[in-house]
Amino acid sequence: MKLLYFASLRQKIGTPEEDVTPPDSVRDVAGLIDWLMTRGPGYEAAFENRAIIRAAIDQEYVRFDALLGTPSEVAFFPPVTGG
Amino acid sequence: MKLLYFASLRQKIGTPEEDVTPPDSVRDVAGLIDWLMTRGPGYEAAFENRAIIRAAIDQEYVRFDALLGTPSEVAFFPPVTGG
Amino acid sequence: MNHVQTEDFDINAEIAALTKGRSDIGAVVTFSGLVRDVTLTLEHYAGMTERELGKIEAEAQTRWALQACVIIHRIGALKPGDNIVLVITASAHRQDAFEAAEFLMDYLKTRAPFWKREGEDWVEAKASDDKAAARWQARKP
Amino acid sequence: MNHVQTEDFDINAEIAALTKGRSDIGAVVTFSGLVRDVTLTLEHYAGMTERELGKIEAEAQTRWALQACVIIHRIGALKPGDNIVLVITASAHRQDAFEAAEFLMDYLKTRAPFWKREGEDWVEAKASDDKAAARWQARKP
Repeated sequence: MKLLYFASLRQKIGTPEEDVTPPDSVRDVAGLIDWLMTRGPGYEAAFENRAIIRAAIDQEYVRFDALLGTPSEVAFFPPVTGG
Repeated sequence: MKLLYFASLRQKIGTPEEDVTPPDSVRDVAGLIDWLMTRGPGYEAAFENRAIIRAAIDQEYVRFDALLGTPSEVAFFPPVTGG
Repeated sequence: MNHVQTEDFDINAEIAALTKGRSDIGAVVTFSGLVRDVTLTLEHYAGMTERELGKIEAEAQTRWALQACVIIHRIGALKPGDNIVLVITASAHRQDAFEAAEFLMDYLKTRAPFWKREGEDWVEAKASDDKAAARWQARKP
Repeated sequence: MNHVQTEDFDINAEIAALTKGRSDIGAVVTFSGLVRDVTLTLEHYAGMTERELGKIEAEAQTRWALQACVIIHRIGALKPGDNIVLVITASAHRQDAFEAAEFLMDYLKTRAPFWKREGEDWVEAKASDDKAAARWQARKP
């Protein structure tokens, strides 16, 4: 599964993009975050405050209870600050 | 007293500007309009519908009960349509 | 800062004049009014127009935190697609710039002594413009 | 019609592109967002940005009678006074053009995946932007 990280999440995790293979028990976005947080302190720091995490599956905003399915990409990022 | 007319009022009265000497009994804008309407059918047509007449004394909007005093100019015109 | 002129205006140049050398402006709003499907002749009450535009601008300055604003209004013969009026507001924040630009247009439409003629017919004032201007009265600071 | 680009934009040229050859546009509103006293780096989620801008524009088109609109957003390194974003709306009437431009900016600020960095610090999202975007929810058509 292709994961993308932007802005402060990218900095904390240390990469803009990675391919991961989560276990079958990971069904939704919340489960994916739980699993990512077991992968090291960078991930822990990145996902510590879920209130300021936004998620997108295939470039569409999703809630954390959204099922993952078989996406082309899943992205995590902080609240946007453009404009 | 210098009078200015704009837009449809100018067309109906037939001049953009004139100097008039109203009688002493003419004290306010309403009185001036009453007196002007005695001056001919063009004036009558121009001032017929007072709801759509705007007046300005020395380039400031005034109500019809405003006293004339000794102004440099008094202007009459229809509701504005710029912008 | 306000102008009444026959020639067209240049929005880029007007914005540049307002923002040049400044770094306290975060938001610039422009409104341009254009002639639609008719041919218009614009006349105005020279002298009073400039006074009214100045008053409208001063009122906007008291109501919103504006770094700058400008009103440019054309007069004379205008054809479809031509610019008629330009309002620019500059502020630290977008809400001030947007509201002030709307206010300037609403007040200009109902107070500045311009008149449009379409062929031989004078354009009539619109009740919707009076209503738009009236909403700012309720919000007087 | 929407663009994400590193280079600056030309408001005159963008307005001309929207209005050229048309006589059904009576009102053009532009909003430019500028960098204030800091140096910024803008990054975005390429692909999702364009989709979100397209959705925001489509939503504006359903809510207001717009003849045209465009959103241009810059990315990369920007210094004080530089343009960041441009929104243009064109309509027959000014109320539609003004409201749609405000809506586009409010939605862009809260939905389009751009992030600003000031030196080493990421700019934090503002509650006032969420509040500004929320007011349009209550007015859903």
